[in-house]
Amino acid sequence: MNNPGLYHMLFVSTALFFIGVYGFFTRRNLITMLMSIELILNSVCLNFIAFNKYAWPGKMDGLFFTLFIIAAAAAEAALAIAIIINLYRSHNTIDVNAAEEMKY
Amino acid sequence: MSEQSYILLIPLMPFLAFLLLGIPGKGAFSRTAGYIAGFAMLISAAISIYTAIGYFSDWGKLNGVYQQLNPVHYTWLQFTPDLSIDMGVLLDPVSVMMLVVISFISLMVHIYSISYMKGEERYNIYFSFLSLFSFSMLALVMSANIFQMYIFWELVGVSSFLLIGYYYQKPSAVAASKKAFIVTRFADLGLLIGILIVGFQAGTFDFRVLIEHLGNPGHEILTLRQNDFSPISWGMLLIFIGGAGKSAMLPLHIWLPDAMEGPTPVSALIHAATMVVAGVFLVARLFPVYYFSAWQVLPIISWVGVLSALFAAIIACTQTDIKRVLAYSTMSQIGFMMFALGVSGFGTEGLGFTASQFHLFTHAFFKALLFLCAGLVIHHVHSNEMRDMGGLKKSMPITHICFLIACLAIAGIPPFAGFFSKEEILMAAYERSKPVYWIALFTSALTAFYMFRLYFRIFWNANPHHESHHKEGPAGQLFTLIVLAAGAVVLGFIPFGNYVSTDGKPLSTGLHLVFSVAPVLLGLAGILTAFWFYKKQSDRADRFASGAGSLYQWAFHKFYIDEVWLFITRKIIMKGIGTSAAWVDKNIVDGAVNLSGNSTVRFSEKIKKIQSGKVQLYGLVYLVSVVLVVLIIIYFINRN
Amino acid sequence: MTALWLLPAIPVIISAAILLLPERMTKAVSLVGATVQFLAIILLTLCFLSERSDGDQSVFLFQQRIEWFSSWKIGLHFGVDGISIAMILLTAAVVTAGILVSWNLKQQQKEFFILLQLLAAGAYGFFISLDIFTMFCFLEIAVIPKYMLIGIWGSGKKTYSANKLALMLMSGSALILVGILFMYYQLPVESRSFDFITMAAHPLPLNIQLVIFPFIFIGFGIFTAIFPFHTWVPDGHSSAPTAGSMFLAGISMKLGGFGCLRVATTLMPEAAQYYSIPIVVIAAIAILYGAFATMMQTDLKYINAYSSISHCGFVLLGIGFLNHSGINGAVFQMVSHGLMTALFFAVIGMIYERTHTRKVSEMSGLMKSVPFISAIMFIAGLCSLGLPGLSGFPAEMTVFMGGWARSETVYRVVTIAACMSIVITAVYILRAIGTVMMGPIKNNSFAVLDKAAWNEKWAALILVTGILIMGILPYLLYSLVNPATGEIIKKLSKG
Amino acid sequence: MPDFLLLMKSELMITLIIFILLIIKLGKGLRNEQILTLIQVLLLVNTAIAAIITEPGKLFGEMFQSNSLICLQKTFISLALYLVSLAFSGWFRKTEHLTEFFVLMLSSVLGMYFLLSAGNLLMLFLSLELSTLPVAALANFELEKKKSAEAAMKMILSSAFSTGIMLFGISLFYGATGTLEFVQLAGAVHINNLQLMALVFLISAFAFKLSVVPFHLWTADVYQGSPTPVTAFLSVISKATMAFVLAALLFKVLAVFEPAWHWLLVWLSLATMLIGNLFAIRQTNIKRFLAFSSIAQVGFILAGMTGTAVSGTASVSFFILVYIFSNLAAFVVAGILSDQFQVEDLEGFRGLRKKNPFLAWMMALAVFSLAGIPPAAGFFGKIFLLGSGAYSGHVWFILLAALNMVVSLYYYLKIIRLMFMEESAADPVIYSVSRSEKFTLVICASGIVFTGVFSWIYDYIYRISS
Repeated sequence: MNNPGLYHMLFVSTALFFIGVYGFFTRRNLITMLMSIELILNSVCLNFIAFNKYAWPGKMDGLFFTLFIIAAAAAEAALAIAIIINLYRSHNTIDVNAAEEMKY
Repeated sequence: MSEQSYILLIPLMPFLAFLLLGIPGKGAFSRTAGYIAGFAMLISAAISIYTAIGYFSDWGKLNGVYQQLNPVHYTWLQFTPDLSIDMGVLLDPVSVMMLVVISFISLMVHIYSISYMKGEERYNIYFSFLSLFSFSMLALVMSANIFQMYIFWELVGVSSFLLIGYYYQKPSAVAASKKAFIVTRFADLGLLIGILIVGFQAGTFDFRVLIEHLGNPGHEILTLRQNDFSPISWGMLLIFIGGAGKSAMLPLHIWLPDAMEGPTPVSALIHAATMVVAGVFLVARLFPVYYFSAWQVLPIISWVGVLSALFAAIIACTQTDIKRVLAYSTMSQIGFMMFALGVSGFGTEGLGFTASQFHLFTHAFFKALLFLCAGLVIHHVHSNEMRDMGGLKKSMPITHICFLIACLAIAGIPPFAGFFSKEEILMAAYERSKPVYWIALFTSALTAFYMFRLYFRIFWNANPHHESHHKEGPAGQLFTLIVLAAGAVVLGFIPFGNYVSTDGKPLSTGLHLVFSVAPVLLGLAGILTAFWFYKKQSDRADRFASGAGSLYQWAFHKFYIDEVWLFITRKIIMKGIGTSAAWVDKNIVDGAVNLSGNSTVRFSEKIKKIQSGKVQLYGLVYLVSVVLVVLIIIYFINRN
Repeated sequence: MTALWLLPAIPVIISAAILLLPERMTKAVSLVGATVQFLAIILLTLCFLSERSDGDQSVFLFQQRIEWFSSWKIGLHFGVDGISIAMILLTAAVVTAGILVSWNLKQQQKEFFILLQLLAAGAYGFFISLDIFTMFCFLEIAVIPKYMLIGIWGSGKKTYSANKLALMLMSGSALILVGILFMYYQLPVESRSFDFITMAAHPLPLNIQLVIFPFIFIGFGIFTAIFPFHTWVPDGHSSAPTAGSMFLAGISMKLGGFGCLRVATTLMPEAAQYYSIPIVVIAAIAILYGAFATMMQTDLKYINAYSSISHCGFVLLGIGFLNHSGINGAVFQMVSHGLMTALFFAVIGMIYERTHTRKVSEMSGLMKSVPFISAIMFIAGLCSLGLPGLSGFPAEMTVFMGGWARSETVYRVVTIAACMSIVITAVYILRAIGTVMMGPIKNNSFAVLDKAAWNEKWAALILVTGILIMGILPYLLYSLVNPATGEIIKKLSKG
Repeated sequence: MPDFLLLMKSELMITLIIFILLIIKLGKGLRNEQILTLIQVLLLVNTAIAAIITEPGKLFGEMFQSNSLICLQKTFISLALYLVSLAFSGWFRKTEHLTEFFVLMLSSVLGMYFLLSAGNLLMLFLSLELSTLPVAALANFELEKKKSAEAAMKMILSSAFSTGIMLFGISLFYGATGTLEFVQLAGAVHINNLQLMALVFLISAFAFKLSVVPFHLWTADVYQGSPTPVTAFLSVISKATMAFVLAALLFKVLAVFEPAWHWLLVWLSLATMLIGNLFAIRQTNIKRFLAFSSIAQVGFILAGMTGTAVSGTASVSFFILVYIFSNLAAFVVAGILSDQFQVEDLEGFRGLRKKNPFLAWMMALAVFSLAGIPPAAGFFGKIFLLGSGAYSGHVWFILLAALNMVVSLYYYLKIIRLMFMEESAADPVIYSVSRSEKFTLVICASGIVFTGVFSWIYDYIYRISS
């Protein structure tokens, strides 16, 4: 039990996933929500790497996937930030509750 | 098609007249309409008399028995392989006799109307309707198929409706016409169902086959006479109800007095001579079936008939509208015919049958005569009410004489026509059912009384108005009166039994002078009472009436039967069922439909909160539903 | 003579012509078109009769199948038997009359007449289709024009009525859709098809029939106002424009009856036998209930609409009896009621144009001011109360016969109950006609009304002729319809 | 000609257009009109290219695949794109960042093309991102509008979230099977709890993009907030793509899980129809209205997918084609109204028949097609979907679906009523319709009428999807 195995990894990643989800649901600040989404993505990355290392050491798919996730996450973050900034311009706040004009 | 197919012309002529006069619409033929229709009627009357002569003397007889001939016949509407409505002509003594009566009386009425209805705006319409009626009535009596008869039965009803409502701007006339149609329609419901039952029991609608199957003891369909009501009995009873409706028997008579709203000639033709006896004709036509397969119905028929006769006679004594008096007397006389059938036997005991047909025959003449005279009187004094009349025997002598003849005839005073027929009826009743006989006897006395009450109050004592300078009506009308009066005098001497009988064999109907003493005396008694009451203005009648008290009141209000019917229709059917049906439809059935729509909308309003507008809640719903779906799927997959 | 596809095509062509030509020609075009159609159909009838007399005993004549959706085995399969001939004759008459009646329509003529034509196209296609999917398609084509006609040119609470009508009819067709889809999948894989002939060749197992039959029967039943799904009828009829009501009552209620007969009963005979008693009971309820409800109505159109419920009850009743004269009677009643009620609505429309009221209580003595129209109304009324010599009588009698021919007590009782309606009918018809036409003229503005115009006269004439022909010479229609009925009976007795 | 040119023709074409636009942007010589015309021409060409030469093939190992069905679906999308570029020319002329707009839209379309051709989960993920992110930017295109910003925010956050979930599912699949390639995956997967979970996670992302209840909540808000062209793009093009991809995934890759996702689809489709209808009933904003109505339509798409692979794919693809025409027509009319009078409210339709018969009847046609009334093609589309769904023999399911058609008719008729049967209080203003809008409407109308009646279209789709 000295060196971590697949299950430790999966445990960590799952924990990370749910922390992200929790953050997404509870935070009122859009930036923070965005960060929690990043957490979710990171947990997924962790999953891929773990699977790749322990379950399928022969193949590299998991690693590549992780790289792509990171890239996509970056793009997503950039876009989201831009949108949030624009939202701030119009609403003068980045509180998510400020932006629920459209409903029902 | 046989060589007798010219008979088709009899109904055809009036039908053509109907089309010719009716189709152009109001105002056409404003002068000639009467002559056209009259001419058509003349032809068919001539043909029917010719037919009668031919039938009774020549080709109708086969070794001494009158045959049921079926010269014309084709299928009109097939129902099942053996059941169909056929259009055909059935000739037997009854129908031939009816043909003569109808066409002749109708001719008379046409002639009478030519001058009587002159100046009417819808002159041609009147005559087209009259022709329509004559057509359907003639076709009715010629029908070879019970369903064909039903068809013309309905047509007769509608033309009577049209004619009663001829003065369509008079609310009372409209009401009367509607009443007449609906009441008879109600009775026809019975007729229809009866036809269905009997038709399916006998496996045919054709009269000849029907009588062949159900009208002779030998046939296998007839089980031995069981004492309970067989389906056939029920069917025949329902058919009788249909007949009772048309013939204004108790309690379906309520339409007849109101029907007098129509023009007087119409009353004479339809509601005295022809249509109202259709019921009698129907029963007579099916008499063998009644006698052999539905013998339980015959007592019912006789009792309904005799009670109607008595009832109508009592009412007639109290009415003051002369046409209503005549209407009730008609009802009473038809009652005579009905119970005569009811008490009749078959074959050599078939006196009642013959008598009733004989009475039908004679009654047609003198009753028409009475109405036509009444028409003249009414034109003379411009009122239907007795109190406006009196002392007319000077100003209109011919009418007076004719009316007197008719009254004597209907009162059964020898040697007038009515005497003979009524005599036979009473005899038949006497032979087979004593209670009926006594009631009938009393009724005939009443008849004499109220008829002469009418006579004296119209023609005798003082004229309430100053002496009017009116002379007699136009020649045409007087001519018809005289012709009919002649008929009322002589027709009684026809040896009717030789021609019309239950089984086509001649029936000897001797006249027993001994027997006829009682009725004649009673008749004279009635006349004398009327004379004593009414020969000149006096309060005797009123004192007597007040003496009679509540009975008089009841009779005067026609025993409140109208009110009962009114209650049933208005209160129970209309208000009760109709309103509730409409309410249910509006509120429950329709309400359910609307509710389904509204509740959907309201529900959608309820659930709008789901769309909260908070992106975090969206995420939450997303995740929760994903998890739920996962769990559910895993559960179900692992379960099986 | 395999040009049946022209029947639904002609109206489409007409509407295209209306669309392209200037507005002033609209009426002329549609009238000419309808007349041509009418003549074509009479010709078709003659060909049909001659074919039959030449001894062509095949069930459907002039068959023609155009492959449509081959992957679903859907084809434009047309063919006619006696019943469809009767139906399209009725349709042609009503369409022509309807166009004539709406002659002096002012607003949005183009759309109005195009919608009329589309409705006609739907009806024609429906009656001649031998492919259930195509049938269904035509059935639905006929729905929306009604909605538009009522909603745009209607009167009263028109949008409510229009909505109700469209939604209820669509629910009906939803049921039908479910039914036909499952019928399709019940066929063996290699012969899966919506084709009527194919389906008839592969009868469904009984348990399946028992499931599917109610869907299809009720679905079509809604179109012909089966109790208690009839409430679209009064509102729809009464707020529709005259021609709309005529089409609605004269044609589209017949679609339902025809469908019940052609699809439900013919393809699922055992189920029909199984459900026969419920059907006749419901029908009898509809007959009496509709009649009683009619007695309480005060608006002429409502009177006629409710009486339509009662009369269409006879159609279902006849079908429910499942014997020769029962089904004959149903078909007769469809034709008769189509003509009669169309005539009635036409007359009501004419009266309304003159008096601007439909309340019975506000009218009286119209016979004096508009004799022709009153006479026509009289004929319509008498026909509706089943007077011999007019079309109503043979139809109702045949239905009664069918009922009485079933020896079971239930059927007898039901038949007697149905017979009662003839009295009630007499009551309400006479009340309506008596009040409207007879009696003194209360409202002086009705003393002088302008007489019937040529188009009204012709419209009335066409329908009255139909009524009289059927009333006086019923055996013509009988000989047309009876063989087709025989085929249905054969199926029923086999099942 | 190397076959990679042939197989990737559409993708390359789009990329080319994007570059052309960028270059145009550099040399800012042209007016909006000219650019727009150019774009329209290019897109027309693109549609043509997508339609021709449709032989199957694979590239980059299994990464990229193409066949006639995929080409057909790409053709539909290109056609829709072309129509969008035509339809909203009024709006396009006014906006000042036309090129950016189209660059974004086209890159999203590029993503969709790759999504359709994806043969590998990695490819799937990337193309999904590529197709989603630009749309979020587009949603925000009207910078000055608050609603636009809110819509964009909601879209980017929730779609990122859904991406996260999907990726988690993919990672589980990878962990379970060790492969990302569809072909191998299809062989390797089998039913167990882990993979079922992965399945649901993966599907949920597409359900989200397809706005299937209960993953639909973002739809209405985003539709309402975004500019009309973007809404049209979202509800027509992106929805079409997602439907195609979901069908492909389920029938090709995840066929093993059929017992699992069959029932899932049944229930989801019922829920989707019902909720979509119920919400659509009480909407007053035309865009929200169309959003919910399109959700209801998705319910029917899912119903179609419950059938066999062939009939499912065929009926879905056919319905999508019809849906493109009908929904686009509706959006065009809505766009004209909101464009000229800033009315985004259903009341804008009041008395439209008087104001502009052409528009009214076009809208009526579209609405009837959406409601599934013959002879509009929507009827055939819906019937075939239900017919495909009826294969599995749940009578109650098809019955409920059919009844939902009636419910949907209720609110579609509401529009008809407003347009034809009610008078507008205001004096009738005549709406002017530009030539290109007319042209689009006519194309849509003919599409609506003829796609159904000309049966060979469906038959062709059916043939190539088997």
